[in-house]
Amino acid sequence: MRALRFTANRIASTLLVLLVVVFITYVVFYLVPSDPAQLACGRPCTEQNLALAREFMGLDDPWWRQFLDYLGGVVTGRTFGVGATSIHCAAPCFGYSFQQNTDVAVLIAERLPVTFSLAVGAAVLWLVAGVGAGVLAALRRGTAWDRITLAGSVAGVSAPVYLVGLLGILVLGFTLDVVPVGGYVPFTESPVDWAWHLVLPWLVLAFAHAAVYLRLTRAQMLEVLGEDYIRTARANGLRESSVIGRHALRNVLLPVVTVFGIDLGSLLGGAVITERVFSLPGLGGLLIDAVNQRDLPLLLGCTLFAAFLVVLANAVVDLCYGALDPRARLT
Amino acid sequence: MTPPLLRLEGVSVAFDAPAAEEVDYSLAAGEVLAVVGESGSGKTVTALSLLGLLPGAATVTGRALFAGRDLFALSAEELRAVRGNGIGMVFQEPMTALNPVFRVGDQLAEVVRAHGGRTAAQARRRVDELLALVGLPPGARRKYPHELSGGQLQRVVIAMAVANDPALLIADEPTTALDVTVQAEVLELLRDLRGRLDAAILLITHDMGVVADLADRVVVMRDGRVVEQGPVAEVFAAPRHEYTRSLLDSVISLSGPPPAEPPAAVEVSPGVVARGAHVAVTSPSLSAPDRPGDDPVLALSGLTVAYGRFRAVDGVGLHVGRGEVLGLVGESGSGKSSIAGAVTGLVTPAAGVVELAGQELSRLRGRAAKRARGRVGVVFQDPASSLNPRATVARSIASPFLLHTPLRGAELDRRVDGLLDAVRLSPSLRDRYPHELSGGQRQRVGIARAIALDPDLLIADEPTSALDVSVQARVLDLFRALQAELRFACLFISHDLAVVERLADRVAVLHGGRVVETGPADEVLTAPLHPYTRRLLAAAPVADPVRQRERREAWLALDGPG
Amino acid sequence: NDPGNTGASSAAEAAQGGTLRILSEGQTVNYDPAKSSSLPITSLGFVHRRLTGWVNAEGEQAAVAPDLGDTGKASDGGKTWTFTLKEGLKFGDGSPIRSHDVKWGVERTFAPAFSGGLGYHKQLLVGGGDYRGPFEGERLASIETPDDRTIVFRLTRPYGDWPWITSTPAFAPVPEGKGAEPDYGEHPVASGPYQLAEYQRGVRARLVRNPHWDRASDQIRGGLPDEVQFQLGQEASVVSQRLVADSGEDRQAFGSSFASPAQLAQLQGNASAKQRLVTSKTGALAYLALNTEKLTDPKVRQAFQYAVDKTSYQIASAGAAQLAGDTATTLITQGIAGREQFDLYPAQPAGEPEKAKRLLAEAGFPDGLKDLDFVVPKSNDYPAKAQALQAALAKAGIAVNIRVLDTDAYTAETSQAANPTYDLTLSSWQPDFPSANANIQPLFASSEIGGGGYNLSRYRNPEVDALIEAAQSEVDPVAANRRWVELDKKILADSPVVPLIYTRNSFLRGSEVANFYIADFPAYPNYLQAGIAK
Amino acid sequence: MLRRDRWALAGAVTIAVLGLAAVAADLLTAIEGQDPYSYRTEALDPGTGGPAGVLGGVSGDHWFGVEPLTGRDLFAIVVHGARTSFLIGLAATLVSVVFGTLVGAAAGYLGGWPDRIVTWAADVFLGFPYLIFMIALGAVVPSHVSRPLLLILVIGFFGWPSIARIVRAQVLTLKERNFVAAARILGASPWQVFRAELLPNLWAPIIVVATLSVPGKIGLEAALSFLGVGIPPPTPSWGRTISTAVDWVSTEPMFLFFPGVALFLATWAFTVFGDGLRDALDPKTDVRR
Ligand SMILES: Nc1ncnc2c1ncn2[C@@H]1O[C@H](COP(=O)(O)OP(=O)(O)OP(=O)(O)O)[C@@H](O)[C@H]1O
Ligand SMILES: Nc1ncnc2c1ncn2[C@@H]1O[C@H](COP(=O)(O)OP(=O)(O)OP(=O)(O)O)[C@@H](O)[C@H]1O
Ligand SMILES: [Mg+2]
Ligand SMILES: [Mg+2]
Repeated sequence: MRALRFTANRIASTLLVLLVVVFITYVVFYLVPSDPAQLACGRPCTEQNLALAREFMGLDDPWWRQFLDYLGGVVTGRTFGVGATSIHCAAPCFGYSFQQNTDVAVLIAERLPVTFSLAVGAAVLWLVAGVGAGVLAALRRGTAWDRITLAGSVAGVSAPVYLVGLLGILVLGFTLDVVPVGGYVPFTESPVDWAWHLVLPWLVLAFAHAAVYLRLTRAQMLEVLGEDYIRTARANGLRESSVIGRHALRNVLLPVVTVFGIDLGSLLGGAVITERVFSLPGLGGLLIDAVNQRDLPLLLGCTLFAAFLVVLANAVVDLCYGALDPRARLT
Repeated sequence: MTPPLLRLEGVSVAFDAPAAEEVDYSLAAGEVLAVVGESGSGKTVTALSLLGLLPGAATVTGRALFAGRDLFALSAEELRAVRGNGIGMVFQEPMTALNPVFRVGDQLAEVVRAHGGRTAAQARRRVDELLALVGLPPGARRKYPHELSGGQLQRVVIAMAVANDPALLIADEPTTALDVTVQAEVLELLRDLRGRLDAAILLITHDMGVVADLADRVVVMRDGRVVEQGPVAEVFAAPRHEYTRSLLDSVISLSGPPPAEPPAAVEVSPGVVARGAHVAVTSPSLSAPDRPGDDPVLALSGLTVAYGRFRAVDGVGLHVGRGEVLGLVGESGSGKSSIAGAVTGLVTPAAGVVELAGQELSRLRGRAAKRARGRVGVVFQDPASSLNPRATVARSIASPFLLHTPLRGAELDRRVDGLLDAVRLSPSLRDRYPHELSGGQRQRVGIARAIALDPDLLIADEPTSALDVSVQARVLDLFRALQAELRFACLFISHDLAVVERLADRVAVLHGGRVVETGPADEVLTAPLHPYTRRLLAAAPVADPVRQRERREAWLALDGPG
Repeated sequence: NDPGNTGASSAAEAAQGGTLRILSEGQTVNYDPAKSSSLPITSLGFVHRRLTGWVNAEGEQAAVAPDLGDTGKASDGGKTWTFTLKEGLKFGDGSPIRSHDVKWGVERTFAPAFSGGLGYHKQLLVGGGDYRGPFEGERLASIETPDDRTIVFRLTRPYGDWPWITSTPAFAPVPEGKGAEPDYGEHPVASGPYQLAEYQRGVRARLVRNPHWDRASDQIRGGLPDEVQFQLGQEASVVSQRLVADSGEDRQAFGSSFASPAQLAQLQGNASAKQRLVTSKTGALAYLALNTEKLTDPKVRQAFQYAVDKTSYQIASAGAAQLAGDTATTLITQGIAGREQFDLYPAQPAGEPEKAKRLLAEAGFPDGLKDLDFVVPKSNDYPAKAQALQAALAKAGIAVNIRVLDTDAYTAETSQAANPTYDLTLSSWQPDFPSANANIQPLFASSEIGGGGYNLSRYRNPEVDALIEAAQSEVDPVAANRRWVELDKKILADSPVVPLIYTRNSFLRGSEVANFYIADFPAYPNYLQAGIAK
Repeated sequence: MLRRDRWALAGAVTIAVLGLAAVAADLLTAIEGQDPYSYRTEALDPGTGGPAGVLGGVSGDHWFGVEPLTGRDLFAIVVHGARTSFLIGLAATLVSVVFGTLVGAAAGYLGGWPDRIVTWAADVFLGFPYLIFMIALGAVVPSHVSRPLLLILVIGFFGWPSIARIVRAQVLTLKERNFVAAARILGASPWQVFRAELLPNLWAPIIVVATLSVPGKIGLEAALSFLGVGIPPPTPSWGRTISTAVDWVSTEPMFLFFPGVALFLATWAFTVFGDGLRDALDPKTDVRR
């Protein structure tokens, strides 16, 4: 019963979050002084043609009407235009991109595997590297290792991804010629090529993120090492490997998981710059295109999806948190 | 005589400054040695040094011979073999001593398997044995630490410490965090284990009652040095060192003998019995009725405090008359602080009326409410947390004036100095921060703040339980003197019956959110009507080995261990 | 002036066969002719033929060339144009290409669902103003198809450049009755040498041979490679690195975007890559537009002609004058038939700030101009170029604030807003077809102010409008050209814009790409003739 | 205490040096005899538009060499860029700290629905692709609103959730402490409690978090300038210069080196300084030292 109500509450608040995010996006981009119909009007563009394009794209309605139409489309689907050339977008219709002549949902679905491969692979890397190095740094607090990893992590934080990415391509891709410099091979086509093409993007993305995890892990480890239960474990003669690897690490992971959820959620929404640099056809690129072309339906769809991923990741994190920490379990 | 099991020879521990110096004591197999002394005297660091558990910054010198081997000379691996195997250790705070994310049974099993190659199944059997040994049901194995009570957790920690049948058990204040009744149970368990396992126990405590209860010999420490040691009976009867004497003097113990059979009382209404002003309930679902006299400062009627569905306080009626001290006693979780919260406005009661000098608090709004608030002073249990660490003493004491009066500047300073003087603090402390004060000084600051506006009612929620025995005695004396001088009404909350006995005019005993017994202090504490009160009284140890033995037997007779 | 390397550097001969790879920054390629504004010599040309095409070869003047049809015959004083289609033309599915199909393709561009391409024809065809496409059953009467090979267009007014208009994508054939679906561009019916075999947005588009294309009937397309592959969504600097490295498949590739100044600088140090750089002789007119509604005094505007520093502008655009392109003094760009070179405001290329100051003082601004709003789009290094002008104008006492806008916001502000606030903006113009008409009319006709038009200086001169109309109606090319040159001088005398340079474009190709050249017009490589070397 | 931590000290010194350079940028460039705006095409290689001479044109006239294509002095650009970076980094941090602290403290202290709204709003903000939002905002806000101010407000505003979370957690534990209860019992209003009791105890964590968030903000300004929505040219900005320099890295590495090192140093300095501050202010870590 309580679990049910909890779930219902959670879903309601999630929907609300999504609604607000979409609404804000909509309003902001509606205010942007530009006219998507202009792009669809061609050159030279006459008033008449412009009016036709507007009408066809549903842009001649008042702004709130357009927003409601969009939301309505999610539930019931939409049809643009009439007759033979009308375009139907079946429910749930997350918008139709006139610039790309495709359902937004289809566009997102096409891009998702790429972003997913990129984000998850990099996440695994940075989790392992960041947490591992953080634990070591905490255990060797104040030593050269600690200082070096710290400086390295600062480099990770301060070096912009585009810089690291392009330098990586230059050094590893061209000068040393050890890895391919971009492009995406679907996993289903060839798992080896898939991984091989993603190695460099993974490394670059992981480098940027590992730093945060390193620092977080280090701080949390220091905190946990001061806890009474660590002293208890030692006093009872447990092996140091078990004290650190089991008792301490499990507690260290708690805040790491929280941050991880948020990071992964937002990464799945598109690692904009990394995707650009490595020519990976992922969601980030789609989003940037949507912005640049003022493709409002695509933008709304992407934002909605990205926000959904973040919220979803948060929910997953809460579940994991429960698994890791019995105190956080519900009921 | 056999050689001692453990022998410390000139053990010194130093951080930046020395923490323990030239400590010598020894312990034979099967013996219980108590180490007592004021806070910070080096009891804990000495014990931690034995197992190499001090932080890296500490330097340890001297020798500690355990079964003939110098513990300080062992390699890391050898030391690990001794930890939890030759020597078991029980820490003070059971709540934090266990890893919150693993099941209790798994943590026990891990310790079992850390020494000697038991299989998983054997370890599991051993865990069941251990749980039975410390009096926990086998189902406890599957619980997480947060699902157990403090007493149960301390049992788990003890089970862990004895898991591999150590020859020596070090218990560092194993009961300080616990209730009197639970404390009595844990002490009984330790005594029992010593009998059954023939383990020696090194018991660190500052509670003389506990020493009297359990120990064979006692070591008294002060400022990092051992000042006196000897058999308990001898030391208690004829302390040689002046410090030992003052320590024993400042112990507050219940005056009366262990409670006898309940005296006769008449039933005045269904479920309620009385003997004059002394009233108790006999039905578990009732709260003792309250008969407020004329013009009480505080009157509660039908007070109910609920947290969600759980009723922490259930239909309680209480009053405090002018100049009167009402002692509110009861074990942890019985609802004492919740009542205080309802009076001070920190929690909103679910039902009932709180009247302060005839005015119903919940009806007051704005200025009137603020004025009424100003007439209540509060002293908290923990002096460290009740003062803003970033505010000076003067600022803390001045805050009531700043909030309720237009006083500022020199006039304000004068008033603050007056209050410092009233609580016998030197005005030179004005500009110190809380961390620069001792516990006793801090609590005095808290009291000064509470009486600043000359309150009608003072609420003291366990004002001395965080303090050292000697400090506690001094604060209580001050409290009594102030009360005599200022004649404020006082709701005095404590779980320590001896303290309440010294201060209170009347006592109300709280159990499970209900008042089970109330009446004049001397009557309730010497001739309790309710069985719960009697159990409470019996569980409280006194600092006298002979009397404590009597009390213990009476307690055991009352409800038996576990 | 030495125009740097040109197509002559394609040393090896192009041969039949192989795969040609095109590295593109764009996420999509568009093969729907109705929505395309593609030049007749680039990507759309692989798949679709048009009614007419361009002569596009090195050393030859751009001219209208026959493609599906001949180059047209005018009658009725230039108001009626008749074209005859070649014999035996077939679509990729084997069906014949008839005049109806061309008509259907043109009509299709009027449907609201398929707008977005070049639409010069829409206002010129009789009844085009409110025609809404053939899908609702209505046909456009001003296009007649008396038989399968003849097509007649009736225009609202005489228009001498109509054969150029018929070379725009709208005049590609679409089989009658087809193309109602929005994604027609993903499975178009081919008339050119290739058909679309695979298309993944953001990844690639693969073109394979169209078996029904007849090489003999097509003088515009080489059709050499067996396969053409577009690699989409490529990051510009990575593309340039790959092409510089020139390894593996990249040897058969070329980049579809201009090489940036940084890339050009890198190429100067790399002999092999430098050889593979193809630079146009000339190109789009880069100009500083002066908002004539805000800078109303022609004398003030003329001061700008002397204040700008065309040298630093050249450096900012390509690192060196030679790669950036010649300094410009006329509106009609190099390579357009009938163009005449003149200079109304002779000055040092680096500018003559003193002269500018003098003109300003004469106009009543002895202390120069303050706080002018200089708006530029974010793309194409415009902010950097604007800074070069800013620094030069400052020397002449003209203080400007640069405002960088996102490309779309920029378009909204400069070409859509009713009352824009900018004083200056930077732009460049490459005509859509090689006629002075396409140079001048879009930029200076008052009908092109706002509403999406490109008259960024908001130049409004009834006299000029009338002259433009007259020049457009002239059917005789020589007479028309004379009129355009006259207009060029007349407009510049009013100084609504400051011509800066005729921008050269540079492209990098892999070592095995052959016959990769840029003709005099337009400043783009001819995709259709390129092939893989043996 | 900080004095014992040599790394933190090094961080502090670096911040001071960079800060000083930023403040005295005009003076320094005057000594050098340059400014960050003037074009010096004579310092360029006429063939390529790159700097003439070795090491990106480093010389007595141009200490860090010059910018390709323009010949503007790189030293002047870097020190004036420091001004931009520090101004935006610090001011935006101030905005997020003020807002985050108020909101976080209110949520933690008041509990109930204010708390729920704040945590919820933080979720919204974290779920928001805010880079996109910033791009849009750059286009929406009228051009007469100063861009640096806009950047400060936007970057600062989007930084509040993380600060608010930390403050909220801190307030939740402080709230349980009796001195807060004591003030409430005395009848102090929430604002009074916040000002007199909570705020003094929040300074330490706030300062630490603020110090640690400055580099992120500097980096964000750089990223926004990279995307072209940052500080408008010609005002120098590290981010814009670095993003331009990336294209030039194979021919003119020094063009990337100087602003890159400056950005790295600033980030590094704030980070180690913040870490040191945390260690110094945290009694626990201090004892263990
Ligand atoms: N980690 C440490 N670093 C520095 N000093 C310490 C440390 N641990 C303890 N001390 C100091 O060593 C002295 C002895 O401390 P210890 O904990 O042994 O006292 P104690 O007798 O156990 O007191 P209590 O009854 O309060 O537990 C104290 O002055 C304490 O401040
Ligand atoms: N905020 C709260 N939410 C939920 N339950 C609470 C809360 N505060 C107290 N309780 C529960 O109410 C009961 C009474 O608590 P209260 O603090 O009044 O006890 P107490 O008698 O003061 O105990 P102690 O001696 O440990 O201070 C306990 O069971 C406690 O767990
Ligand atoms: Mg101790
Ligand atoms: Mg309590």
